[in-house]
Amino acid sequence: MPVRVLVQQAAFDTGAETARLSGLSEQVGGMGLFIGQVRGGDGLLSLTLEHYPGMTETILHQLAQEAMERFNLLGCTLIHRVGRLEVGAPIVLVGTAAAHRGAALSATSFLIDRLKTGAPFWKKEEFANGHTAWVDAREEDEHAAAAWMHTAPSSS
Amino acid sequence: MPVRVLVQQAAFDTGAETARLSGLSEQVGGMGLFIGQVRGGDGLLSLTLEHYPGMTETILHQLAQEAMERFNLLGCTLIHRVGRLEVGAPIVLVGTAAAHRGAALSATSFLIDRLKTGAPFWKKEEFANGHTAWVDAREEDEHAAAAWMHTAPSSS
Amino acid sequence: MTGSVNILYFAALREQLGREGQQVTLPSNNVPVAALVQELRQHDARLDEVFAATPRIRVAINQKLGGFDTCVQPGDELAFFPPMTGG
Amino acid sequence: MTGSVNILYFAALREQLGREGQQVTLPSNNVPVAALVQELRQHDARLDEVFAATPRIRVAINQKLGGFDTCVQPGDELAFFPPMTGG
Repeated sequence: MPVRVLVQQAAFDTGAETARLSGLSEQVGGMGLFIGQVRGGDGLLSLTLEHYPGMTETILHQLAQEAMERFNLLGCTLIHRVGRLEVGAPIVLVGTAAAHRGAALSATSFLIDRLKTGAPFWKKEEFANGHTAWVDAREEDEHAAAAWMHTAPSSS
Repeated sequence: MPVRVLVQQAAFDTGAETARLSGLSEQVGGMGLFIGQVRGGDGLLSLTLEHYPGMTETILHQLAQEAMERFNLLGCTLIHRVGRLEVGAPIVLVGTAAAHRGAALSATSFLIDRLKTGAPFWKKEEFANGHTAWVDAREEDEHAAAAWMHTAPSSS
Repeated sequence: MTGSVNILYFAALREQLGREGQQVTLPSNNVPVAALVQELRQHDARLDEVFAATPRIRVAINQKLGGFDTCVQPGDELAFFPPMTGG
Repeated sequence: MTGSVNILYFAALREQLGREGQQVTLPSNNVPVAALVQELRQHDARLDEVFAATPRIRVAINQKLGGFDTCVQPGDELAFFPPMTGG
């Protein structure tokens, strides 16, 4: 299966995910990966990720399919964790496999940019002083996602 | 050590390399990875990678340092294999760690684009029919590397 | 003939409302989301307060992003939530 | 006072020349790479042939990319190779 989508509480295995993409086809010449993790600072302890079960999986599959066609991918992987994740913990893995590096790396950017503001996940911060706060959507994330709408499709 | 450069015959462990980048700092929010492997087709059996010992390591360290500064990275990794590598085998790993995804992914593209034509490696193809041929430098690779000269530095 | 829709709330909305969702009887078939929200706010002071205080509320109809002009049918699943912050 | 430089060949150049390098006595101190290459080609028919047949030969002086106008000093390490194809 060229597309792999998972929403799960458990951590993921970056090595195994890379091996899966690598073995999809002898035509694979390059793989792009992005891994997002909980960044520390300002006394942050953890993020708690909430999502909309059912809709999340549908949206991620659609995004993956869009990337497959737009960048002529040989495969891609989207894994997003939910639940409470402490500083340093991995949150999301985006992986792509293509014949050439340009398509693999562009598709990786496309997928994480679009996922950030287009898939129903929400983050709540928990700080060492007991304070909690829902993360606000960042305007620059919405611009990054929107920019892909104005970019001509390319598989270079 | 934020910068890790290796030129080796042995395969690399993508999971371990990701874990290293992840653990460099609590400030790490995103990691970009590119993995290049031997793409099959046209009866290709293997690539044999030759390099210029000493100069290779120097150039890769310089490239890594340039990326660290230009993209405000928290760490990066360049591993390039040499010797005979069969179809499907990994050749190169580029890994970056940054506070935000934009810097991590841009730095990953920068490093692989510049490495392709700027580090002293040469590839020789071996085909099933016994034919061998040195790979020609691709003009588009040289354009991709040159494009980074005309791009304003950015850590976004 | 009217029927009901299932409404879900997520993230800050869910937390502030103190509930994950509710079943609502439609005033008529084919109601725009905006009209339904107006009706809900008129009959629920807490919901009115929370919706007033939350900027840029998003809506999904049957798990698909929609607009407040999208029409709702009996049996639909509606969800309201703040801008998404994944990744 | 003149001295010698160590020359290395890589990839297709190495293969076609049938050698990994050679020690060469400089005609004088401070010789441009181009002049040294011309001298080598005049005295080595095989090298002349291979250099003529190889487009876009690159040169590194002391493991640093240079140009054919870079000057070479005794004790330098010179390397000639085709365009690089890593990654």
